[in-house]
Amino acid sequence: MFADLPLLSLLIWVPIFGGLIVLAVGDKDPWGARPIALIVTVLTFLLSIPLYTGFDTGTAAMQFTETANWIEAFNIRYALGVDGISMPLIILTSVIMIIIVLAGWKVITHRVSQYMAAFLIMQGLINGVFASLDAILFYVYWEAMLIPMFLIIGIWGGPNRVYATIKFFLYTFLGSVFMLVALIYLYFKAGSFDILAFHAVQLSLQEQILIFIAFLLAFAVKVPMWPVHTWLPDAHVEAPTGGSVILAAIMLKVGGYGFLRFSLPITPDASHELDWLIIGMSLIAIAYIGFVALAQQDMKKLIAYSSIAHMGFVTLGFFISFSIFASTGSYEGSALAMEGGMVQMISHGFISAAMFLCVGVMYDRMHSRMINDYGGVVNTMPIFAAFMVFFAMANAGLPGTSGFVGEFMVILASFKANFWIAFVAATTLILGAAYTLWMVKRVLFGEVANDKVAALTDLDGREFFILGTLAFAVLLFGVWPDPLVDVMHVTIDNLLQHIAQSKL
Amino acid sequence: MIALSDYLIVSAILFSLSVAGIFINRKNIIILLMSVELMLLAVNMNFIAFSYYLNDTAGQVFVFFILTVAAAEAAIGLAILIVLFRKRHSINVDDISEMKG
Amino acid sequence: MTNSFTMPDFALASPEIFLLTMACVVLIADLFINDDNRVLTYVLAQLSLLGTLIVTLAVAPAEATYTFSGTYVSDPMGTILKSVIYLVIAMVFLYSRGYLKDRDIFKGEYYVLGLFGVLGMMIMVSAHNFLTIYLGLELLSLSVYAMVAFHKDSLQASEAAMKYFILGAIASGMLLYGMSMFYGATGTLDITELATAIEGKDSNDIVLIFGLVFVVVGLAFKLGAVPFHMWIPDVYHGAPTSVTMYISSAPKIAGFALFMRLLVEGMGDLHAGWQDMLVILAVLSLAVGNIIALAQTNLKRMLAYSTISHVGFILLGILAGTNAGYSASMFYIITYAVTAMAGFALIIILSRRDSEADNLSDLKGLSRRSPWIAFMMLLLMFSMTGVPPTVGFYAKLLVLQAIINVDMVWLAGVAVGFSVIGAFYYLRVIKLMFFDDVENDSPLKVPAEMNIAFSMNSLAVLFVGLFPGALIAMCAAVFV
Amino acid sequence: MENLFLTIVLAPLVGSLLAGLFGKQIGRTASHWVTISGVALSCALSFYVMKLFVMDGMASYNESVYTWLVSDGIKFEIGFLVDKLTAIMLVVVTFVSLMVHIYTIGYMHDDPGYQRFFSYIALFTFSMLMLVMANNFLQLFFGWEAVGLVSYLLIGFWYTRETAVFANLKAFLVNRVGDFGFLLGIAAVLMYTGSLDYATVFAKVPSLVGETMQVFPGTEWSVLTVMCILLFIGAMGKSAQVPLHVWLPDSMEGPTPISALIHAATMVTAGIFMVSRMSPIFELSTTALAFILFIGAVTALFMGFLGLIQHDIKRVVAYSTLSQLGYMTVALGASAYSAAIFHLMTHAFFKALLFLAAGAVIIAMHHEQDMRKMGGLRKYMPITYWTSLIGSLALIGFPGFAGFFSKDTIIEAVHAATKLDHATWVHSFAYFAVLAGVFITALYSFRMFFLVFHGKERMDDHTREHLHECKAVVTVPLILLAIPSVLAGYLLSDVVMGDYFGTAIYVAQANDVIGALAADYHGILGFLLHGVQGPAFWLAMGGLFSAWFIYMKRPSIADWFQDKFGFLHTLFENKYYMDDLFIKVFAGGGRMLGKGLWKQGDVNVIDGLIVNGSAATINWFAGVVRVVQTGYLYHYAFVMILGLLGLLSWFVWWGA
Repeated sequence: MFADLPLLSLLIWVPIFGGLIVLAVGDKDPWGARPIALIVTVLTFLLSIPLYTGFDTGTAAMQFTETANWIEAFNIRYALGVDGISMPLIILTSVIMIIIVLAGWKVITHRVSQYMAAFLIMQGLINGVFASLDAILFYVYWEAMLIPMFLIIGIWGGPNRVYATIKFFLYTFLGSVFMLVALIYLYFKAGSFDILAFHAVQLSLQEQILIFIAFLLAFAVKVPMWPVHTWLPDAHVEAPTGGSVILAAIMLKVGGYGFLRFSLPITPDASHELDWLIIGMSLIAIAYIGFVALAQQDMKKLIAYSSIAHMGFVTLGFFISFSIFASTGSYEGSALAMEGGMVQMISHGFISAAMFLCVGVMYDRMHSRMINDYGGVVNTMPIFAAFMVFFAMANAGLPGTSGFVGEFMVILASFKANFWIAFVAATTLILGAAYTLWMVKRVLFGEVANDKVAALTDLDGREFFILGTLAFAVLLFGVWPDPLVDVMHVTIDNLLQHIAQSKL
Repeated sequence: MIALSDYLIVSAILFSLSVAGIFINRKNIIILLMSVELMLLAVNMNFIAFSYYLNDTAGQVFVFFILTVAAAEAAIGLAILIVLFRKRHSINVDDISEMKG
Repeated sequence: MTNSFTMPDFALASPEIFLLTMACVVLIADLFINDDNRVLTYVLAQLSLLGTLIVTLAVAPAEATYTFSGTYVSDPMGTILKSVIYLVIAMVFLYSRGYLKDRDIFKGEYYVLGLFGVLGMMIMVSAHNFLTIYLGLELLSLSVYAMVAFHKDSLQASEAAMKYFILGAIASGMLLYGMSMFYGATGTLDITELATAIEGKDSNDIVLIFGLVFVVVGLAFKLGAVPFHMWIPDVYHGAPTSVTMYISSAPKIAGFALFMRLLVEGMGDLHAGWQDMLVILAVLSLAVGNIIALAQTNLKRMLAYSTISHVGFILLGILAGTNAGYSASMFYIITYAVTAMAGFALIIILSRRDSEADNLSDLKGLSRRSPWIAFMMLLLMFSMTGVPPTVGFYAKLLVLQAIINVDMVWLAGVAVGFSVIGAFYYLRVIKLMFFDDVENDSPLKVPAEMNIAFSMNSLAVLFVGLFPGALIAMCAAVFV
Repeated sequence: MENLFLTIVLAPLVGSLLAGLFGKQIGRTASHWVTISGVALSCALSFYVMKLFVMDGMASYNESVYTWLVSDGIKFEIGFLVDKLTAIMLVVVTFVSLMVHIYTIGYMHDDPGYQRFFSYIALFTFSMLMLVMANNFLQLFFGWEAVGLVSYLLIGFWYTRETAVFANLKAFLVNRVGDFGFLLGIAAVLMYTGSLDYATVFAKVPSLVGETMQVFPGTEWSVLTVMCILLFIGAMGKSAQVPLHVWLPDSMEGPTPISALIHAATMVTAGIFMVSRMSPIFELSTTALAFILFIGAVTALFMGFLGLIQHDIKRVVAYSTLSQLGYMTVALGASAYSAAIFHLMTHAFFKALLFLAAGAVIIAMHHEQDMRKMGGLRKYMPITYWTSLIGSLALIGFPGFAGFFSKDTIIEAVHAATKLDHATWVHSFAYFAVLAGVFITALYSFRMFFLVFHGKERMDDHTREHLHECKAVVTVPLILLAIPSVLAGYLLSDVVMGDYFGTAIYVAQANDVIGALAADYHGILGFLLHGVQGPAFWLAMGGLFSAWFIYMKRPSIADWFQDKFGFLHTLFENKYYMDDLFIKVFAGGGRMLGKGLWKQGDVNVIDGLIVNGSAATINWFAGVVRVVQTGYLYHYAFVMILGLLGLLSWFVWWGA
């Protein structure tokens, strides 16, 4: 029954039109926008389920494809499809969106309909990014995504929101415009904007390197990789909770996705040639950012930095394969690393979302994000504290939580490449635990620090539901990640075979 | 015999004079208008010289049009000058610099 | 050229003839209309444009057709550009009415001059001879000089008019000087013959290059490319907003037509020469426009500098020297005219009888005063930035595509680099509207017709952004 | 069979979840009942499993339960390997855990976090069982970290105490340092064997002998040595070996039952268990074994010294635990795995007993832990007194008590190891260390014993009035633990000297010290007699006597010592400055580094210089360039002319 529906189109346009409806409903009745937004996200989530159940894990080809002419003059098509890389990300998006709508349910009190609409539209655009098979379509969604995010941070953000949001926009815009140039260049090489056709294009090493760098700028900013990461802490700090959640849980993944969809298959030789750069940047992200996170006084900033460190594993996993080949003479272990990177993306989606929501829960009550303003929260909010400790442990990569799986896979694989790569990557075990748990210690434990903390009330049903759902997901994929990884195998194997073949 | 190039050089000199008149003059807007006319005359000289040299009347026809348009232009220029003078009570070029940056 | 006199095909030029007639009718009719019924002039002017559009479409030939001894051409490009010009000017007239009324300058002259200006643009678009080009150009310029000065009580307006006039006259002189060079070198004023004459010549011919430089300078002035842009900020700033809107939109389209007629059709074989010149102009325009715009506090001035930067992009398309490039520039100029017009329309919407809302700070908190208008403006700003799904993105996309196709990737890199810098000042506008605290949160009262027109205008920017195929195809079909 | 093992593992988990998630609803009594019955069920089944092995001669069980993950052709599975080694651990863990559960009813009676506590300790039991029953490295690591988590939660159980939440963070982080190495070790295992499954790995490792890898460029290291040392670093963290021992004394901030269960009997021995489990790998690297031996010897000796000067009753026991863990590690290093496991077992019983007894004292003293305020408790708390005495005698290795057999075996094994062909100075040092350790152990153990139970009553009157023996829930576990503290030693014949472990533990022919001992072994009585003649016994007696003499008879000696050897005392007082090293240098340095990188790297260079700097530069430039737009007409014209001239000169004179 679902097979006939244009599922991917629905996943893109249902939220967007839902957003427009919410906008139209407006704020006259402040409760009007919320239920509609919730219904739309739930509906979208339901629509995303058949993607998983109907997914054929036996093929690397695109599935649920849709094609229509869009701009015929340049052979630009409205082409959609998913494979094992994009499908899980779409489902992640649908889950997170429900949570975001719920998270903003009571907290957002002004311009509610605009808030909800911005997120719904954003959801459609993000799904578009993951589902596009046409480079221009991809780019349209990719850039359009900036608009709602820009507004979300700018309108509902904290005191320094303007600086943060403009920084966010310019940073990402700077990164992506060069990608556009690369895409156009590829168009002339491939004769169309079909991404899959890009994969097959023959390119000289010099071309590849330039294209690779253009892509790198775009994706590295989004991921974000050191040293183009400084927009993220600012954006997170200023964004409303929902904004932080979508930023950390999904927007960052778009960068990782880009590496898999564009950089690696289109420019395999350049990726090979420059993998030291990516690996270096990833390791710096893991170690350097780990230390930087240690010094943070602002909880959101701390989690933002921890996001950067965790995303370091994603890029490390994606680009370690050449190094593994150089070291062992075979690509064995590469799939482990790449799938590890993917798992890390999904898992980070849940964990970082949960961490930001935890901070949000406290912020809603105390209107402070500074660690120093807290202390002994567990005394007044025991249930909340339990959740937060759980998510903190997941953030520190405790086995049994999803946070462990990706890091584990990547570290195992990177050991094959080089002892010291694994060594630096594994420092996350210490650093991750240090910054996360030190924060937990200062915020949750100890005597009640002040009257405000003493007056805190524990989670309400809505918050409990949100955190509970995420905790369930984190636990599920920690205890049994196989269903998640299973859908990726064929796609990743195919990708690896593809990149193992030189284009020169 | 005056060669074509001589005409061209004269016209080029006229043109340069007009240009110089425009940016060296800082006193009087009327001089600006005159310089503009001079510039058109330089062009006219060119056209006529070429027209004669090429034995083609089109160039001379063009000159008549330029003259006509120049007249209209002068009219408009002066009109603007008057408007400006009424508000500003000055036709000093240095004075019309309220907008900048 | 034949010596025997044949009757020219007047039918092809009937749009111009019609508009000329109508402009005269309006001019005379206006004498008999008292101030209370001035709206009649307005209606007449709009009807003239509508009529001209109908006539234009009715007589439009499927391919280039020449008349008046080859001095006039009617071709699909002309038809499209003219139609857009009518549309844009009709919108400009519509937006301007309230603004003019508020300032007690709701006079017939505005419309009459406006119509004559349109006539000038039409001639520029259809001109196929140095002479007609010059006449069209001057008809437009003279009308516009007068329009700028037309708010007699405004000191800034008269200053702007004077600057515009002098500089414009210099530019015309240079253009003419260049034309005279070409005339001397080729012995013809006709574009087609010029093209054949140049074909045989050495492209390094000193006279040709000499003439070419002057022609390019003249054209660059019209579009406002750096370093011939100095008039733009002051004129945009000083002129009454209704006139700024006029100058910033349709004449650019006509200017683009001039480029096409002169450089592409007439001097296509000198491509190597003018390409390099345009590269310099384009890069300078992108750089200067985007950078100086950052420092502006006046919205009109900011938009003026933004125009300059967009001109850089338009030049990029032209200098590519391919059909794809020309159609890209055409797409760019059309969409830009529509977008820029809407941008100035916002200033008119915000302006009150006693105040010109052209400072950036006047935008503060607009989203509280009128969320809808603010949202429309947001679309415009993102379109100018070039963020999809607005039309500005496709304009940039097509241009970039064109220059990358001719292996000028570095130029594409420069262009996008500067557009990132440019993004900042557009974002600042959005920031003022959406993020800043309100100083004056009285709801904005917008006349219904303004509201509808502005919304249509801005939504078109979005709609064409979502479905750009048709317009792209149309522009592409012109150059085959 | 699978169901049996699943039940063993999951019963405590179910109890934990019930108590943890619904503790409020079901109340205190129900909470302890569900957890205790879960653990009791596990315990009973563990004994049943033991019976299956010992009586019924069951073969070891190695099956997977489910596939955790398949990636890159590598199957990561969750499964159980149950052999005799596992069985012994099962019994120890569940039995001690059950005792501690029961004891907790009394100890935590008044605590508001009662349900939470039961939930935690049941969760711990689950984690520990997962660890010991793992048949692969993944699950081992899961259990490894999970026990760390519970330990973290329990050390910080009294979360309002600043010292407690400091200690739990410290414990977790120091453990993470170990895990860091451990994970790399696992990665090495995967790289060189292509699997994480024990059986596959053990089958593959012999082929790696002689293979080398480059860790530092230009150096060739044996793969197996690197692998073993990395794995052992994990064990150093968990089993608190020098220098990663610093967390254990601080972990005494947790409630006493936890100290007994986690920080004495079970979790800290995970490292010992792990190395024994990995004996097929470790046996292949003599370098790694020597390293282990050295670390163990250092721990055994130097941690004992620190026990001498502690005043906190629990800390004395904690340092003694460290020292005993050193003994076990020494045994591992000497390839006497069975001895290590045997000591692990006996130690679990008597150390749990000592801790619980200490806990009983603490209850009686109203949560006073300073021994200087105790004394003469013997008459108030007879059961605690006698059980403590048993525990202490077992600890110092008094002949006939459990500790005697296990510790003497280790000493003998090390002694035998010094005579091996490849013996080095490390072996001799280890032998010296374990012997000296015996004296020290006896000294601090009985120092504590005398200070607490004998001598003057130094507590205040209020406390004295309320002194009385604890309730049955406290004393019964003491008695139950006292029994194996005496009797467990008599299993020596079977467990160590016999072929109990069979294939579960592999010892290379060249290293087989236990085999040498077993050859000379003539029954338990012979061992006893031999022990009494050995130096170890006399050293222990000497220690006992010295304790009596110094702390009971002539307390001035201690003061004299403190005066004369002030530097030593200061050194001990500051725990060899190891804490300072960790807290000031590593933690403080890390924070400084973080702050530096953040302020200098992120804020100043990247953000300040590059990002905002370029924005500011462009803005500044914009401000400068706009000045060109002077407003003067002639300037405008001039710029146009310049442009014209520029183009002209470029294209006409210089040629295009």
